[in-house]
Amino acid sequence: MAIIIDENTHVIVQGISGKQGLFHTQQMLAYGTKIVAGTSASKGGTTLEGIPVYDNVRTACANHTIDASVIFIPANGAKDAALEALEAGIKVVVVVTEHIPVHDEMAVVAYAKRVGAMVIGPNTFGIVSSGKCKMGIPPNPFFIPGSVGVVARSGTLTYEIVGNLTAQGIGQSTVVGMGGDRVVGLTFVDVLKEFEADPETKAVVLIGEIGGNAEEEASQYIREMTKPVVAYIAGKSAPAGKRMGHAGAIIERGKGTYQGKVNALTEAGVKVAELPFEVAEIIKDVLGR
Amino acid sequence: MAIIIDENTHVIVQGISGKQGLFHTQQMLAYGTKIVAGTSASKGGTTLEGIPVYDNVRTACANHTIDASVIFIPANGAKDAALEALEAGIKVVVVVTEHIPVHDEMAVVAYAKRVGAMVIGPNTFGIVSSGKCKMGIPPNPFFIPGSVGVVARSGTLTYEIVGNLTAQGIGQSTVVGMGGDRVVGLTFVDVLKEFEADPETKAVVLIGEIGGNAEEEASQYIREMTKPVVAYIAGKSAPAGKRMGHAGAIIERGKGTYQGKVNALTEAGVKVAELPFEVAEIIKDVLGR
Amino acid sequence: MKMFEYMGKEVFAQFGLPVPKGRMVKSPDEAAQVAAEIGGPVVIKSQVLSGKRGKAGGIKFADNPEGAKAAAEELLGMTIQGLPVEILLVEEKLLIDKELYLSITIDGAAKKPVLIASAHGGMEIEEVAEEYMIKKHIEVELGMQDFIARDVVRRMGISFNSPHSQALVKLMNTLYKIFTEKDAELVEINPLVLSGDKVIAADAKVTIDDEALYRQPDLPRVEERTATEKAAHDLGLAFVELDGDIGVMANGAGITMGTLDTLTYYGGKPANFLDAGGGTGEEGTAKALELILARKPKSIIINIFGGITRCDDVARAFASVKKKMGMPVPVVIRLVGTNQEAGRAILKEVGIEAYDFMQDAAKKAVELANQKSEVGGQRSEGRGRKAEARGQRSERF
Amino acid sequence: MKMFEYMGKEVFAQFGLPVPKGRMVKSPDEAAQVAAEIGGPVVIKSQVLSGKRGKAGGIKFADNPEGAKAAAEELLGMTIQGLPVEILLVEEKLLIDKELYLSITIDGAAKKPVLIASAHGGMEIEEVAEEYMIKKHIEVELGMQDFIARDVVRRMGISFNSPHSQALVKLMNTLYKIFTEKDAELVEINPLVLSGDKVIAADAKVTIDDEALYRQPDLPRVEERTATEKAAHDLGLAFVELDGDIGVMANGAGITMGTLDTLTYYGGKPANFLDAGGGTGEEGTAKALELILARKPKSIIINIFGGITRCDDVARAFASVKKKMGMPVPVVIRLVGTNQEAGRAILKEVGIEAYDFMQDAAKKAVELANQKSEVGGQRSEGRGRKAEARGQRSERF
Repeated sequence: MAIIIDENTHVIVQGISGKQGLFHTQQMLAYGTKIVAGTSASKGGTTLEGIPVYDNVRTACANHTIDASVIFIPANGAKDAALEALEAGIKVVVVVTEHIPVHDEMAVVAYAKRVGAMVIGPNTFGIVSSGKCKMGIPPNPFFIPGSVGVVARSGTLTYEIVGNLTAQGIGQSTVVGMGGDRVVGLTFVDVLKEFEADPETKAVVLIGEIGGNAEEEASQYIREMTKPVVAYIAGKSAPAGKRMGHAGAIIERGKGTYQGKVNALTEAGVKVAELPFEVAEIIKDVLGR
Repeated sequence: MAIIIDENTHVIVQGISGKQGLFHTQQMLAYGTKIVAGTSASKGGTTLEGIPVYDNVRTACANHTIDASVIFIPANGAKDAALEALEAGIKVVVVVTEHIPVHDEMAVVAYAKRVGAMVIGPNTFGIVSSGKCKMGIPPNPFFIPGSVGVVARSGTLTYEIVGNLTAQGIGQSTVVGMGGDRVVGLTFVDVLKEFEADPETKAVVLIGEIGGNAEEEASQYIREMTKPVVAYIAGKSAPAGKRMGHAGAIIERGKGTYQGKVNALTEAGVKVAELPFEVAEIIKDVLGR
Repeated sequence: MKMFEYMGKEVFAQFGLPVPKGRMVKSPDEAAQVAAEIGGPVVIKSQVLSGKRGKAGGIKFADNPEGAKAAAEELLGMTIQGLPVEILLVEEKLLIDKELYLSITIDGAAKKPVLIASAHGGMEIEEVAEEYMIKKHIEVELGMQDFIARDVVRRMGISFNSPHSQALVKLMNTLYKIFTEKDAELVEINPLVLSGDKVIAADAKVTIDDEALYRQPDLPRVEERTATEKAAHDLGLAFVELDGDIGVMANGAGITMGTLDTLTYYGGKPANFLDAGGGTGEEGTAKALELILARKPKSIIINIFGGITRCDDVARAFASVKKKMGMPVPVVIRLVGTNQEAGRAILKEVGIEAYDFMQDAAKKAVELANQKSEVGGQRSEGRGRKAEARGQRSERF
Repeated sequence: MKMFEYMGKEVFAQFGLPVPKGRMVKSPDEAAQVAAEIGGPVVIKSQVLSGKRGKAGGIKFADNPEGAKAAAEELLGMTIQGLPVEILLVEEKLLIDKELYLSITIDGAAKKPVLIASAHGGMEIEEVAEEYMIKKHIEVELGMQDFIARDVVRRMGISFNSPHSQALVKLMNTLYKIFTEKDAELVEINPLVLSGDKVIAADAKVTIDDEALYRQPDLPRVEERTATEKAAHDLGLAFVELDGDIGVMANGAGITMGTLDTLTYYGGKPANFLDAGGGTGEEGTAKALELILARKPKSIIINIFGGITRCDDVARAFASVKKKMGMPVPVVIRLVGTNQEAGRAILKEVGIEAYDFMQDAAKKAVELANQKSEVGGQRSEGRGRKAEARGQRSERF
């Protein structure tokens, strides 16, 4: 078991012929992801890395069973690509692309809701069900199967923490990157619910950051959870009013502060690590290793 | 039993204080319709005909259980009114208003589909579950309870035919006016399916007219029906290319002709009356009276 | 409301959709002037609301201003499908590499817009084989999206790498924007011309939803209806002129059609379709009768099933009109529904006994029309009628 | 991108949203001229990207052109929250019957726009009590609709029968249109003034989504970033200046924040936030180091977890920059992930032993910064640091 994607997920890569798309297709294949098709506006009808390439998603869907799409299309075409996947009936759409206009993001998320589909991202590293399926861009070696679910807003920080877990021999069921933008498809609560329902997941790591109120909302749900949650919140030392890289990572009008988030999580019974490397230590304790 | 609305349907009248709205509220109350609230932009907070009037639908819904809305708002505000009802969660919306722009109609129908609601009309006389509930404008005396379902595109022609049925002692389960416009919420097939599933309905009268291909589509479904269907199609004598009152009643490019519809229906086993008054005669035969 | 080609192109141009250089003229001199401004071969196109003007000789070419003037002289005053040519569009003559077809209209059955495209443009779309037509429904809440347009472009056989591909995607987006923002029922470009690396709308057929004209104040107005039909429309009556001799007035489109059908069934020929709708008062009734009488019918049938319409209102209006104007032909009235008894009493005062059933009233109206035909000797105004001799119109009634 | 008030009002005016008469000026003489054109009492408003200009004295009134000129003289050259006043907006002084608040912004948690309104306008919205604020989310696929606007207007206590009701409904529709068509993150009118029977946007705060500027060519550009932050942005780097003395470069917003947090935990003070993102080559790395060095740090930490970023690329770029430019301060590098071994080999060649763990690297960077501080006597550039004496920057490294 794992959440959202697993060894039976058939994946299409939108934008497979671009530099990023092609490199990460190779990486995903190397990880074991079942990529069955790709799209490319200019390379339809060819084959790349042994994968048939189509002009568009509908044609690919007519020729293959496709469960999920991962999008490597530049920002000005990403909304169109996501809508194309959703309109073709694909129910899991991972949007790796960053710098997408926020109105486009709202449009994609609203349409996904309408058609009952799940959007991961935009501006996400993707999702990895360790040992089964990787959709996105994280480096392969750091993800090993196990019982810790990870959900995060940022990418390299997740690699950092997952790398620590793996270094200590603690594998992951699924690692989900929600995306760093202000409007993204999944919320912490959406993912936490999946982990709570997944028999393989024994504990959850939540990697948050300053800005917004996603962590505060997550805290409400965590009170109902039976599984232990360990958190790290980035940005303790960030000044107010400055956007720290991510569109959403900004403390505005006294909201979205580090301390507010830590308090909410702590009150919900979450153990909050002060530094990234402490997460693996706490998880070890929690799992009784 | 009846379809869509019955004696337990709680109704709101949008535009209750207008001339048409008020008159037909009186008529509907006289028929026995359970009207629990009305809206009026200028008369919110008052009471009309003993019915509490609200500023808007959401406020009314906060104070009453409301199952269905009937709209008497002029064409330039009708889309807004329908969206308001749908957004408030009302699942049956009857739009009596005529002359609504077709793009507005498409928007309303699309939004209804999104929220899983049913739109009857626009440009409809409404719906009557005889003896139980009337939403719309048909004259009260001609609708008596019984076992014939009626579905129609036009109003007075329906009164004509239902009047004939009633005059012969043949009552109706539910009489549905789909509306005369080119884009309306319900199709013949939608309504026929309801009648097929309704134990009280023993036979169905379909009142069509030239233009479009609604009758042809209905024919496809009628082949699967167990209940007998009798039809009358208006416009046998209409010339091509002229719009006969209804926006949809036009024979364009050789499509939507009288003969095409009669052929399709006849092939599906429907008995097609040549004149309106023959419908009641045929129904009598069909019901074995 | 159908718009003339030149008006459609003006709308296209406002939205940045590429159209040929040129403009509308109303005289041969103006045509010469525009041709001079363009400075090369031109095409002179009759502006009529008919799709068949090409076959009817309504389009001419000229190489210079003199030729344009001569062509304009020929075209102005022509009649195409009964429509006089009063306006011309003078445009640069395009170098045509390929003609495509593109339109967006409303599919009532699907309840949404449908885009229709074909690589076989330039001819009437009805003549294009089904297999060469590409139809794509557009979800209202999704609208036109690049991926939809790209797919249509590809299915027209135009490669993504061709210079036209991006231009066509953009054009489809623009056309959809025009379709929605201008409340159009139809936007059609036929032919959509590929000329060098350009894509140009060589024709424009735009039809605006009549019901939405109130919120399109910037669009020009085109009157397609006859004067009579327009007068009726302004009064909220739906009126269509037909070829027969029995005047018809009823309330509701369906029952009006049913009345025509019933008259026809009994051997009558309706002179008109008139749906008086739900709420016609005295003025409307008077006007309706005036419109009907203008068709010079032999008899009139009024068929009212009162729902919103109240029978006494109709009767009162009719009685008043009859008293004021007189009534030169026999009138048969069928009156049932809301306030039926009151209405019948009023009619009785002006000497009319209302019928209960539509078929009986229709039979009577046909009988009266035919009877009168057999009395006098006036030629029938209806085409295809079998009655041989008609009577003078009685003034008694 | 935050827009100046006068720019926001220009956009409002383009969409037909009512704004006061007036225009932007840059000199006292121009101010007098605009006041003369307006011909009555005027208000002169400093154009700065700060919400607190009223309290800071950045708004003045005048009854005539002379007064306007004097006011403009006073205002130009003022500094409000560190921002110099270089532009003024001179406008008619409105007769204010009531001040409302209205804005549309994006609720990231709800993933949709939210309209916020209040009958208590004119003050900072943060100061308005929650109970006086009306919040209404707008469904993207539904958009703004009259029924939504009407309800908000009513909840502001404005009766449907008041002269302002319809105008406010229309204004909300227009504001939503601006919000969506101009890719805004925020459109705010505070105060929205009721003046006689008119409704007028007396202020305009508009923020455009930076990511969407590419498709908003018609909007003016406003640069809010420091020159350094802008240079970084143009290179695809996210750079924020901070107050400490340890230079920071990492790849990814989260890990960069994590690096800052770790430095702080060990008693260090970061001089900057610099997220080099996923794909910075030699030029980007050189520029990043230049930006960091411009902050005059005591030490630098580079923290790379290679995902998309390949460790050898980063190492190569760093080595090349170091060879060309030299490196005036000690640099601590943590390097793991894709192509880690190749990267470390390259670093070794330029005398750097990469760390495995972030916390170890951070500790070292703090140690180096503090160590150096204790050697020399230069004043700390960081605020709130406890170190008393700092060393001259070493040129050795």
